[in-house]
Amino acid sequence: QDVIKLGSITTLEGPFATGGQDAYRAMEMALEEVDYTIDGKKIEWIRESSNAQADVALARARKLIEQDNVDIIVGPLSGAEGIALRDYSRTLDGKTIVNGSSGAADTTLRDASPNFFRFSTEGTQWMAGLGNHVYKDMNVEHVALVAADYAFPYAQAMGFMLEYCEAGGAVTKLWSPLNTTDFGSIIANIPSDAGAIVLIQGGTDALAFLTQYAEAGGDLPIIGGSITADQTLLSARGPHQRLMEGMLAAGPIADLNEDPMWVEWVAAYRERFPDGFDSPSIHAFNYYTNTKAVLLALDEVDGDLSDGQKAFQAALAKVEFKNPMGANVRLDENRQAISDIFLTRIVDDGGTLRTQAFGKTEGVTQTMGMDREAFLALGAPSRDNPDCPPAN
Amino acid sequence: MGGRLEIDDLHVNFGQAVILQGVTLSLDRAPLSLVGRNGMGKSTLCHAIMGMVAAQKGSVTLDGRPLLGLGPSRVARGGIALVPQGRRMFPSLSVHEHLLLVAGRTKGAWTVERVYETFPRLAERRRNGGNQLSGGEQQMLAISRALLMNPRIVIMDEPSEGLAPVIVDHLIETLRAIAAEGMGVLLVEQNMRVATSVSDQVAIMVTGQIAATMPARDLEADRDAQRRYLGVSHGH
Amino acid sequence: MSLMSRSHWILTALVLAILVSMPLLLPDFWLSGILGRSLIYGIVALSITFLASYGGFISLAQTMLAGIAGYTVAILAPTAIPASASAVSYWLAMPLAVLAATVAGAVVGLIAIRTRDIYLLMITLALAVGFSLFAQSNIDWFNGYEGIRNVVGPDLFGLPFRTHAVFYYVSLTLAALLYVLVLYVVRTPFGLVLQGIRDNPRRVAALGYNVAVHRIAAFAMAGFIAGCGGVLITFYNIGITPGSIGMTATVNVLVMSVIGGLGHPVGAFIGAVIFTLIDTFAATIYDRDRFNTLIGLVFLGIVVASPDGVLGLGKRLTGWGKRKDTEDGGTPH
Amino acid sequence: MLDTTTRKGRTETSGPTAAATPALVTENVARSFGALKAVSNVSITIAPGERRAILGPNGAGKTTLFNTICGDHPPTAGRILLFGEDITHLQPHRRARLGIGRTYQSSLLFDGLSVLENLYLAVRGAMPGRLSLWKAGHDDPALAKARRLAEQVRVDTIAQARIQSLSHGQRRQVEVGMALASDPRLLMLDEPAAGLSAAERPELVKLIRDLPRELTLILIEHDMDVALPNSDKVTVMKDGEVVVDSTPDRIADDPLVQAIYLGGEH
Amino acid sequence: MSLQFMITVTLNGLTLAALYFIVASGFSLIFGLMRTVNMAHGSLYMIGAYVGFAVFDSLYASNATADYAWYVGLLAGVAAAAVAGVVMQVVFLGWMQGQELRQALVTIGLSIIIADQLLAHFGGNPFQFFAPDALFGPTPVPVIGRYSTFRLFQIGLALAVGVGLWLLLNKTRLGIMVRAGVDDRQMLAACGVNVPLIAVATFALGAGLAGLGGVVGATAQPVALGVDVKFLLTSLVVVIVGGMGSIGGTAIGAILIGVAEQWGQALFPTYSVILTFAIMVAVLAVRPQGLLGRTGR
Ligand SMILES: Nc1ncnc2c1ncn2[C@@H]1O[C@H](COP(=O)(O)OP(=O)(O)OP(=O)(O)O)[C@@H](O)[C@H]1O
Ligand SMILES: Nc1ncnc2c1ncn2[C@@H]1O[C@H](COP(=O)(O)OP(=O)(O)OP(=O)(O)O)[C@@H](O)[C@H]1O
Ligand SMILES: [Mg+2]
Ligand SMILES: [Mg+2]
Repeated sequence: QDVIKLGSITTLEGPFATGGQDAYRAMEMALEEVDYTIDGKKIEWIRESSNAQADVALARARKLIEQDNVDIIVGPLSGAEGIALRDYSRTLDGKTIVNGSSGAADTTLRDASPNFFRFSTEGTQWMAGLGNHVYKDMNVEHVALVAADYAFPYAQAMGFMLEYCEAGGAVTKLWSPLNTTDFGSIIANIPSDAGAIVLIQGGTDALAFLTQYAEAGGDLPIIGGSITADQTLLSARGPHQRLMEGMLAAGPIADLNEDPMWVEWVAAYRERFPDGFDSPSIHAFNYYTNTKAVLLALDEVDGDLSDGQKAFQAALAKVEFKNPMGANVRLDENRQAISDIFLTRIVDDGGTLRTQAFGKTEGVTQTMGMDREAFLALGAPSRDNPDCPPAN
Repeated sequence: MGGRLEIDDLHVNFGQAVILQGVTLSLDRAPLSLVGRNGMGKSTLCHAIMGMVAAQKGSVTLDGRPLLGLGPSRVARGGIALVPQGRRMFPSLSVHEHLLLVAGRTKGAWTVERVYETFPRLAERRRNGGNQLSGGEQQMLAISRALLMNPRIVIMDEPSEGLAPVIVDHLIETLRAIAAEGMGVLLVEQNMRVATSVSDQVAIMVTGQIAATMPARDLEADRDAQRRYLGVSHGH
Repeated sequence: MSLMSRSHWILTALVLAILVSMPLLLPDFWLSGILGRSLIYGIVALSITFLASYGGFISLAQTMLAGIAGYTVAILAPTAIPASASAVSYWLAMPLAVLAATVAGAVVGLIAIRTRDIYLLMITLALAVGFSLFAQSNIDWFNGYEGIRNVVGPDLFGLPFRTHAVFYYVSLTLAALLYVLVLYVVRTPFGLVLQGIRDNPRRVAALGYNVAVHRIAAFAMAGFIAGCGGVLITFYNIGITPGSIGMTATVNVLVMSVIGGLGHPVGAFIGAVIFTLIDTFAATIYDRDRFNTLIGLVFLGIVVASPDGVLGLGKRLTGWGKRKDTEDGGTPH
Repeated sequence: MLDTTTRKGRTETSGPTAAATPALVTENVARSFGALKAVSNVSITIAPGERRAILGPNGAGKTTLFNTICGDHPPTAGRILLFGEDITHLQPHRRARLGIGRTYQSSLLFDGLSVLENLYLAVRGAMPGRLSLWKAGHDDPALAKARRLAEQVRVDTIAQARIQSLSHGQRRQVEVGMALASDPRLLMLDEPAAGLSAAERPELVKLIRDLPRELTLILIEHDMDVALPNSDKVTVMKDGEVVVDSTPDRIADDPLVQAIYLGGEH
Repeated sequence: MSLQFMITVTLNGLTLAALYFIVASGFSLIFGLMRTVNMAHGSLYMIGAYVGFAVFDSLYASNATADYAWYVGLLAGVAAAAVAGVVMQVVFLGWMQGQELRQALVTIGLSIIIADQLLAHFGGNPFQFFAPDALFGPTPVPVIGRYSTFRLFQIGLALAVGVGLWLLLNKTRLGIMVRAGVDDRQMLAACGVNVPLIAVATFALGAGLAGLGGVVGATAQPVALGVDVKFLLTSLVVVIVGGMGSIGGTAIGAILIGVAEQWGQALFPTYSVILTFAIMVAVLAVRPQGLLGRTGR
């Protein structure tokens, strides 16, 4: 075998399409870096697109594995898809699936599959450090949590609240259905004594909330979830921008980061894709990181995928490297990344809004530094878990 | 007013079924009645003239102007109006709106007032919806709708169906009157009394062809012709 | 009033023979990823076709009914993640799932009992979207957005269900049985009454038939068919999520039945095959980023070219079967 | 008493059949559409086996009366008894099963089915086991009966044609066949001759005349040649009310009936 | 629960209803005349929003004080949607009139293509219009203090659209023709009416309303791919609840759905999305023709 077939799945349709496009840009960069070859073996890259639905991602993965005969899949982009592919990976022999950008905790936390790897951090991890910062540094004792009502925000809320509630804060939760565009009533429900808003919404939902909150004359400081402070929102134009300046968030990336690796990577991105984003998105970052890990492990085994990829998967499990943020990445026993998480602030950088790193939590594990048993005993994050409502 | 309607060698098929096979007929000043047994093709002829079904062959002209292929709205604007069989009301429109729809588009003897005078029952029901009328009321409205267009030629497909005897008498008078005013009348009828009272000439249709055209009085008297063309048995 | 003409029987037998021998001819992906997948979605499409062509009901709730069966089997499945307290054996879970879909079908029929035509289409669409949103919001039973995973299906003859040949033959057998069932039922008095309801419900009642009961029975039967498909689809997808029954999934199944042709039950399967092929390979044939445009164009092309799908197109081209009444101008009455 | 003309909706007790349960009784039946009283205060009693013609100008409420009896537009007031049983609140299909058969003034047929299938369904509707999943064999008695009906209403030559492709008159013929199919005890014909050609009318008259004697018939018809020879009694309605009850031979001479309905030439 | 809160939520519901009404009335109108269930109605909304924004953005970018930019964008959006609607009617729908299902499917096909092409041409970034200064910001309102000016403007616009449509449908011959065309197009033609022309005009009007909704909606809420489905569904629900082809019904449906959506979100957010569908199912089960719909023919 002298060709390595690498399949990939992302979302090029519907609301997530821009993220998916950016993910492929980053993958292209990673592959170009090695000139599509590992030890003289050509890498053939076969790209597929799903619509962010589990069934479709699964159908695409089946096609890649069974029809196109790929060796490795990098993907997918969204949470439910990730879980579906994890289950599928379990039914496969001698094939490997490496996450793209999906961030559901359960993909690796519970019922992990031996041939599913994730070198990107996930939703709960991304909030590391934020809870403490809000309570201790900002002195806010009561926040309103405005979040979309599904698994990913649950995980993020958990990441935030584990620290924040522990520190003594109180949280009023306001869940909104996914794809809410009119937040009038949610805004009316924000308690008057809240000191800040924690906004865990992505894409249009976040945009809608911010605009309507601005228009309603709201002025509480806003703490964003990791997808709230994303490039897709920062580069969108509209009245929401006034509120976004100064917004805090946490996550695996920041647009402005002094680490030379990052500076260099962003410059390369801009040069390679003049019509891409102003700064690579979180999806680009995640796809790049995961692809990078695949390439490193391939290199480690000299592109040898024989023997049911045993050597390759072992190499993959052991890979340790720095992602473009300059953060160290390694896997835990469930093949989930342990890496650094950054506190960020949105700043006006010469007319453009950007996130700037101002703090870092190193080596964040999927169990948030807790013992695995103890963490699992907390139960799966949900609407009601965890909980620390205001006293009255 | 009035006009010369010429139908020449008209053929209409529905798929494999041949419905009209060479109808030739002309209508000038005098009203003409068309009779025939059920399913012979009378309604199909009316629809073909109006452009509501496509003809495969032949021609229809009004004062020399070809009508085939124009489509119903241009045929109607060319001066032909149809009282369709089965009445075909607009359920969404009230009685009055049915009349407004067509009123005033062309100048002529028929106005909304005249309709209400002719059919007082419609005036009483002017706010009823098109399908909230009794069968006979619908028939009156269908007739009115056609007349209000002040056409040069009106084609009526069994207008007396469902009308009470008094109203039928009234219809006969009305038809005579409009014929006298100069409107051309092509009358498809099952009711021989109506056919013969309105027109002097009767055309008989048998399986998609005009089998004969004869004076109405002759047909009334000629039992043999009635049996032959219309299948009427006088046994009982 | 015969079930099928002689030539139809021969053709059907021939097609069946070819289908049965497919595992010898086709690579695995084609067997399960294309044909098998077409068959199971075709079964759901069949339930649409059955209601549409014989009852005149365009129901968009069929994907939801398949989903109800799917969720039932998933909730009861012994292997499911998250595991549920009520897990039973697959052999019990499957009939219960189909039963649930049948009952749900009857309930849909009951809710929509007085609606017709385009209203029926929309009330069923609303039910479907409403249910998928509910499944997405409900954590306790449906596990919300992430759905229930790892529903792998039972072992058959000692082989796991996902074995390509096992999956294929089970789907084929079930599809064939349901297909014959539909052909048979529409020729029974029950089927004729349905067609009567399509044309004129008021008269049906005047003849002494209980329109409501017949309608509900028809929806229940369609629910049964969709439920059978739903169980297989859930096994095929190794689980079920709200996306499996969302708007896109619903429209996709409708698209299958329509491009195949609503005039005859076989259209459901023809449409499913065409759809699956396009869905799988569009990205390969056409610019990956714009393959939705391609899918849209193909779909549009078929609907524009032929009102009754590929089936009608084929008939028209080969002159097979009778010509329908002229469409132009509408037939007068 | 029997033969005298009564005015304004007073019911009469019929002599010979007074002892038997009447086939149909309407007690002060009314039906309104909004403010419009399409039928008001109609009380009629029809004896078993009686043939009753209902006449009246257009919009008198005749069809509406039929609709109240068969349940399509249930009455807004009053009671309806069929062979002594109160059917006022029954659903249409239940009334049909009690032996009501009717035709519609504007044909209501199954356009997508053939003439024979239409008749077959009509026959089966009157039989038990309506919701049947057993396919009709060639020896199905219901099918044979449907064939006979097709002959009876003279549509046997087009028995296989779909209703869609029938002419207006042909539909009217099928319409009568549908009503006869269930062997109703009470048959209601709403202008059965409308749309029929001169050739078919005498056939219709004959068909009605040959109906089994025990069958009760109510007939709405504007063609006096069809209506009068086939009726024992005549009820005339106007503006939703019964205005005259009389017999066929006297009706033509009634000045009121002449004025409101028949016109001068009769 | 304070009075202020209740009024705010209700007002939110009404302003949302105003937007729904503008969009759904176009849908209802097209259905009303042509029995066409235009499943691409949401796409027309998007076309209005995207094209309008493209025009607005270029004007705005060149001159940030350009207050007229929004109005020009509005006109451009309406015109683009209307033109797209006319093209749809002339090229595809006109000649398959009367085949309701086929038309619905054609429009599904079109909506797939339109969504993908918009993505290709305008990219997938969400965006939102800036309302002109005259309409932006809060306005003093008794009891609740301040309320968004633009949202109040929406109500006014919806009223104007509603009254205009009502007059058009009920007081003009065009309206009579439109309604007659619903019942029997062939017979309407036989009355001498040029039905295709009326169909095109109605389609332009209905599509233009979708475009108007697109620009107004994109000023009130952000637009991204996927809003086509959202507004299509909302239009469907509104029109079904209110009764097809009835302007009054559409208004009632819009108010019911808009207010229910906001109250649902305020009281039980998790299941609020299902509320609208539940309302619809309940209405249809009891009144199959919708609240103000006519009974079927
Ligand atoms: N659904 C309805 N809504 C409102 N009014 C109606 C409705 N149906 C009938 N009407 C009115 O009720 C009256 C009686 O109608 P009906 O059909 O019973 O008359 P009819 O005696 O059968 O007349 P015809 O001989 O013309 O058939 C008519 O004036 C009609 O306009
Ligand atoms: N759509 C159609 N397809 C096939 N045949 C048709 C169709 N429409 C009508 N026909 C046939 O055409 C013939 C003529 O029909 P048409 O309606 O013109 O008859 P008619 O003379 O008006 O009869 P009637 O007096 O009963 O109204 C009939 O035999 C009918 O069966
Ligand atoms: Mg005729
Ligand atoms: Mg009547």
